[in-house]
Amino acid sequence: MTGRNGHAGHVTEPAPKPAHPPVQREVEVVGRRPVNAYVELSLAAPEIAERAEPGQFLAFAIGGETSALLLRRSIAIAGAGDGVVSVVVAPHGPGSTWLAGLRVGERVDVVGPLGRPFPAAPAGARALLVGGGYGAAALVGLAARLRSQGHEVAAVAGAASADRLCSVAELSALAAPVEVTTDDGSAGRTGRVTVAVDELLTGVGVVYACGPMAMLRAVADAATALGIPSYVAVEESMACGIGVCMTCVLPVVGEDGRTRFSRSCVEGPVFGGDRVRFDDVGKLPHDVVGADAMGVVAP
Amino acid sequence: MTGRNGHAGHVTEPAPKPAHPPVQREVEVVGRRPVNAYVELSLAAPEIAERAEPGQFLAFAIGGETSALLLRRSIAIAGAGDGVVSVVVAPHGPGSTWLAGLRVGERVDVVGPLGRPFPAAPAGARALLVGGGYGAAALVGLAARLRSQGHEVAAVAGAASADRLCSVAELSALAAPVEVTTDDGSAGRTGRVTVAVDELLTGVGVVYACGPMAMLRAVADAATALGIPSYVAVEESMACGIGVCMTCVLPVVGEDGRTRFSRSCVEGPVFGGDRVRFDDVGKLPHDVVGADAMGVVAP
Amino acid sequence: MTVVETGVDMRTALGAVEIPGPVLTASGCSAFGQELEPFVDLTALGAVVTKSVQLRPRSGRPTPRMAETPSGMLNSIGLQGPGIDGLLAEDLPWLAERGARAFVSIAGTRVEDFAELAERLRGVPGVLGLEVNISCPNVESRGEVFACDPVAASDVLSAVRAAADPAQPVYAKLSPDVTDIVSVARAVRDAGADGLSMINTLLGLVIDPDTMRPVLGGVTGGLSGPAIRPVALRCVWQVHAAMPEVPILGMGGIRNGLDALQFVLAGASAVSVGTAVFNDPSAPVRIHDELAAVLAARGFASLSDAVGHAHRPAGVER
Amino acid sequence: MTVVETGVDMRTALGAVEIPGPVLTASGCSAFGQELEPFVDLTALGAVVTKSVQLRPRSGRPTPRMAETPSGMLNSIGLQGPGIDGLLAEDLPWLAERGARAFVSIAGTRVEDFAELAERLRGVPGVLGLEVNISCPNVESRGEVFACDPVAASDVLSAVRAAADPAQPVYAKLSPDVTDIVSVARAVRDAGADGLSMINTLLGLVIDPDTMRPVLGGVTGGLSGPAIRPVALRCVWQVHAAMPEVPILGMGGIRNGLDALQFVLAGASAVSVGTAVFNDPSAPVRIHDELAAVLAARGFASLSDAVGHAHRPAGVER
Ligand SMILES: Cc1cc2nc3c(=O)[nH]c(=O)nc-3n(C[C@H](O)[C@H](O)[C@H](O)COP(=O)(O)OP(=O)(O)OC[C@H]3O[C@@H](n4cnc5c(N)ncnc54)[C@H](O)[C@@H]3O)c2cc1C
Ligand SMILES: Cc1cc2nc3c(=O)[nH]c(=O)nc-3n(C[C@H](O)[C@H](O)[C@H](O)COP(=O)(O)OP(=O)(O)OC[C@H]3O[C@@H](n4cnc5c(N)ncnc54)[C@H](O)[C@@H]3O)c2cc1C
Ligand SMILES: Cc1cc2nc3c(=O)[nH]c(=O)nc-3n(C[C@H](O)[C@H](O)[C@H](O)COP(=O)(O)O)c2cc1C
Ligand SMILES: Cc1cc2nc3c(=O)[nH]c(=O)nc-3n(C[C@H](O)[C@H](O)[C@H](O)COP(=O)(O)O)c2cc1C
Ligand code: FES
Ligand code: FES
Repeated sequence: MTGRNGHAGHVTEPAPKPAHPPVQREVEVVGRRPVNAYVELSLAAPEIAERAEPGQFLAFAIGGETSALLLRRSIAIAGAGDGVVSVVVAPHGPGSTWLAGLRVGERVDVVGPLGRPFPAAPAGARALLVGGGYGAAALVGLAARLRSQGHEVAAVAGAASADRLCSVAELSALAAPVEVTTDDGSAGRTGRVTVAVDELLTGVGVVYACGPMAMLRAVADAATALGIPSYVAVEESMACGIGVCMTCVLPVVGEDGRTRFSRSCVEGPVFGGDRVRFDDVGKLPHDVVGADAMGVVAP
Repeated sequence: MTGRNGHAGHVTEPAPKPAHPPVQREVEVVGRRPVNAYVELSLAAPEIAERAEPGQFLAFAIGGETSALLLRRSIAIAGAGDGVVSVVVAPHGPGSTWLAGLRVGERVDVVGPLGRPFPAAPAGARALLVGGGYGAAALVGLAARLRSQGHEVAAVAGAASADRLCSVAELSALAAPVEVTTDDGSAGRTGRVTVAVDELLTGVGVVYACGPMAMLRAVADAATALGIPSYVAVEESMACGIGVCMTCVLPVVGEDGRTRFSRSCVEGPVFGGDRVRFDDVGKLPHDVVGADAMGVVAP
Repeated sequence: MTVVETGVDMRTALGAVEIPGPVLTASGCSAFGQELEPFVDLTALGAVVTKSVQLRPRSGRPTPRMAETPSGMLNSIGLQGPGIDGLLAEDLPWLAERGARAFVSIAGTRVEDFAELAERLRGVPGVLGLEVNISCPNVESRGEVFACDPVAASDVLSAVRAAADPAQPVYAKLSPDVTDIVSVARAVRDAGADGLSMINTLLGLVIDPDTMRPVLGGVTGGLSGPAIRPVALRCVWQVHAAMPEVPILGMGGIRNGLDALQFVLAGASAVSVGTAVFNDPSAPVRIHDELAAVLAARGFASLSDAVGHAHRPAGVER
Repeated sequence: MTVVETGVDMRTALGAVEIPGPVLTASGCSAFGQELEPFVDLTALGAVVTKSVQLRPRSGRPTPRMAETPSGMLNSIGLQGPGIDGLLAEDLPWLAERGARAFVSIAGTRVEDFAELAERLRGVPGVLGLEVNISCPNVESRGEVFACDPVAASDVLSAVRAAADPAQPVYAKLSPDVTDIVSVARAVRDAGADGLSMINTLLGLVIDPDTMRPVLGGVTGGLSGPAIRPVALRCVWQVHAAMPEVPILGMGGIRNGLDALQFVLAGASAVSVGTAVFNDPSAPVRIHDELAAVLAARGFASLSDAVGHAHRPAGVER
């Protein structure tokens, strides 16, 4: 497998830095819509909307001054335009549940757009977009941009079950074919996204994926095996979202072939799928730059 | 001044224990009404409403599971009937501001009724009720009870300024005269409640007061000087409201003439006005029971 | 009790004495139990840990005695209480009548005070055991807190263990405000403590922005509540790692069943609920039920299977 | 800066070096300053306290590196960083170019490491002074943390003070995880520290209820945020009471101007904002402005008038 260590050739370049720095604003919720198991929020945030690029995310403060939850919650940008940005939130723990409970008219402190966007597709390439769960939402803006640049776009949206699918209608308006998979068969084909991805990869010039780590890895591996560049938007636990805390790192192979613990908030969340050492996430391999100073020696 | 130490005769008995134990319930806000600088909340809480006696209070949990504010906030019961209890909240710090911001349909965890109620008036006695700021709200139920028991009731409602007056209309329907005072003269007579109290005390058989500590002290001293029993509902900082933490104590002279640090949540909030050693609040006088064990010796 | 509902055997022990459930109150946070009666079936608790008692009645400190802090509070009560005579005359009989178990917290400023208290509590009905609150200033050592010195702490514990009823387990309550809690734990264990209560409050301070002076009359106070939970868990973890055979009564910021589970997994065989009671007077029973449910959900047949589980290598699930 | 608006003279000093305002970043919570640029005018800060640097580049620990806790967080980054060469080549020149002052945090596992780092930082443009992070395991003493032992701590500080540029003040950063912080403070002061940074994180632990193992790979981690503020204030209070002449850089849970005020009143002549930056990247400037406003509202003409004010008897308002 390429990407397992720094010596193999890589077919991706690091994702580009965003065109604009982030801003911090207290914004008003102007729309709220349940979407299956999720909640789509629209925020009046013109400065963020005009800066946002597909693949970037927002970081929300949770619960005001008196909240016991100090850390921001990162949520991918699902749409941006006309002064409004939208996000799709899955109520999970206390923070995302609070976010999903915001009502129209309430205000929330948000920092964004953050992170590196998906890079452009190679000229003329057909693109395959793969979204897992609410991860599909982050691909809608990308699909639109790719179409406007003249690319053909296919998409796969997968989830555990029908109620956890997302953005299928939006993607269907921009991409063809759009395949749906669910683990339990409650919608589309039964199985993981890979059942559809494997079929659709032929002829594809670039793959973009957003979703759970296991899915990203499967999609990246499938693409890399065929020599197709892939870009994955990872979801690592983040304390700051802006690059100052170093909690969100992953072992990523750089352009010089050396692996570093890279911050997924500012060096990602979009990484080359063949550059993330998925196997070593949560580990400290000896060949990560600076591992020696941690007392880790080559076996 | 009587009440300064344990040796003088006292004209009050300790307030009676409440008739019913408190309950803990998550209740729905069924009404919300701004009243001058305050917010009146009505709560659907039948078990609390049927147990509540005038002078008791409720303790509200603030901000749900994820709140950084752990301690309940105590708020006097302003009314109880038909399954509904009401309170008047002055937005002050984060907790009371949160409470005052509750909306109809929202739910809040409440414990109550707590504390000892105002004791009955001596047979046939004319009663004077004195409320400072939102403290007047706690006297409305008392006025109604006294009237229903055939007592004549007069009342004074005072505040710093007109917008901090409370329950004047409700009291006016139950008591006569009802005098209003404001420090700045923006409503009623200019000055402290005592300007009216001093005039109205003649012929009064019992005084009840609720409001800031300085007001309670002035009213209690005026009543005691004339040998009139007074009952004051104090407002001490409380961590638990139910009697287990010992944070809310005041030096209070007991029936045996000895001063103890009494918990204002379960031995109060209603105390005999001649039994609270106002001068010694925040101090540790040597004659408090157990002061010797703290190393405090008689001078 | 929910033993039947969840199927989890929630029995545990304090020292050699079996108790039906692992959730206790924390000393000073439920007085002597009476006030909790409207909210909690006291007999269903592992035990009521009573407010630390001294030989003489104490007024406690002047107010203000508390300050709210982020996810916690600071207190400086000064051990207000009835003294041992009052406790024996009123509070313990009240608990015993109801069949509630009392784990009696004792405090003093001299080694002999502690021993005398233990002596007075021998054979008292309903007294399951003693928790020795050594977070008190030692008047014989310029006010240094017993719990901060392994020697002073073990002096207290050996005196108490010698004086106490042999049928009553003696737990030493440790302070987290030390450089090396394991060495204090080891010292009191060697002195005869049957178990360890961990942790007492952390020393803290809050300044009132209006008066611009410390809020508390005593200047500093004890920090408790969820804010300190990670410190408490660390202490339990370190001591259980060093002395897995010593029973631990864990406490510090426990607010729900998952919090209690963390303490059990770290090595506590029982837990005390303190500050959370101020937020939710029914917390001790609620937490018992929640703990039973979360243990069941994780496939534990009994509480004891879960004690110290987090120390076992991952993959070793039982 | 808001000096003009509020009329309060916010100038203060780190050791003998004057800085325009008392609010700094906290080491490890603002990396090397770059990422804050969209949110904060770095030159307006008292200084940027840089992430602790060691001699060699470090990968830091594997993830997970953090856990959120009530009003705080636990971290175990493992001092990921570029090493002193990287710092000198890239980060310090970047700050210097912008006119931002760097207060460089150095760390090591041997006394000589610290000295070598201080040596390398002599005369480097933009380096205002050094903060010595002694909350690291001392490899020569079975991994005991330098800051937990007054002797080890003072060894580091005297080596650093000897090696460092005389124009650069050297602050020792103390750990709260000790029985007696005043004795550590005294030891490092006697060893030549020009000031004290207080506090570093508290050692804590969180267990993941799903994996039932410690969340952090390193098992324990450092607790920070508003949860620890009362402990931090207590440490500042105790040390200022014992050694009022020693300048203190206060930190631990500062989130707004009133929090910063508490530290100043307790004895800090400057403050660092750490975890709050994760919540609000503009926190350092916001807190500067809020502090100026609350000082003005209390009638202080200058920050320095307020330093240690809470120690003066009530009534003595200036
Ligand atoms: C770049 C990025 C984009 C994301 N986009 C979306 C999105 O579009 N919609 C959506 O619903 N969620 C998204 N997430 C995940 C979302 O951030 C987490 O679900 C959320 O932080 C969980 O917080 P909690 O309080 O509900 O849960 P808890 O589990 O209680 O959170 C505890 C702590 O862990 C962190 N954490 C927990 N789960 C995750 C996770 N999956 N990823 C990152 N941090 C986590 C939290 O931020 C918090 O600090 C994204 C995460 C990242 C990093
Ligand atoms: C028996 C009783 C009855 C009360 N009745 C009313 C009422 O009817 N309407 C109303 O608006 N307020 C009432 N109060 C006061 C109310 O409890 C406080 O205003 C409120 O707790 C302040 O909380 P906060 O978070 O807004 O302020 P903060 O000042 O931030 O509170 C910090 C801490 O101090 C305590 N505290 C602060 N001020 C007071 C105070 N005045 N009394 C007691 N504790 C305080 C809080 O409970 C909290 O623990 C009553 C208090 C008591 C004890
Ligand atoms: C108001 C209050 C009073 C306390 N009194 C005592 C006491 O008398 N004896 C004692 O050993 N611990 C006392 N404690 C400490 C608690 O028993 C407990 O160890 C600590 O608060 C941590 O647990 P918690 O976070 O659940 O409260 C007291 C704590 C509080 C908050
Ligand atoms: C993620 C993180 C990383 C930290 N890294 C360092 C560090 O490298 N060196 C250091 O001296 N302190 C470090 N600290 C401690 C802080 O500088 C500060 O002392 C502590 O967090 C308390 O302040 P706070 O509550 O404002 O964060 C770190 C803290 C956090 C949260
Ligand atoms: S989340 Fe803080 S560096 Fe990435
Ligand atoms: S508030 Fe706890 S005893 Fe009164």
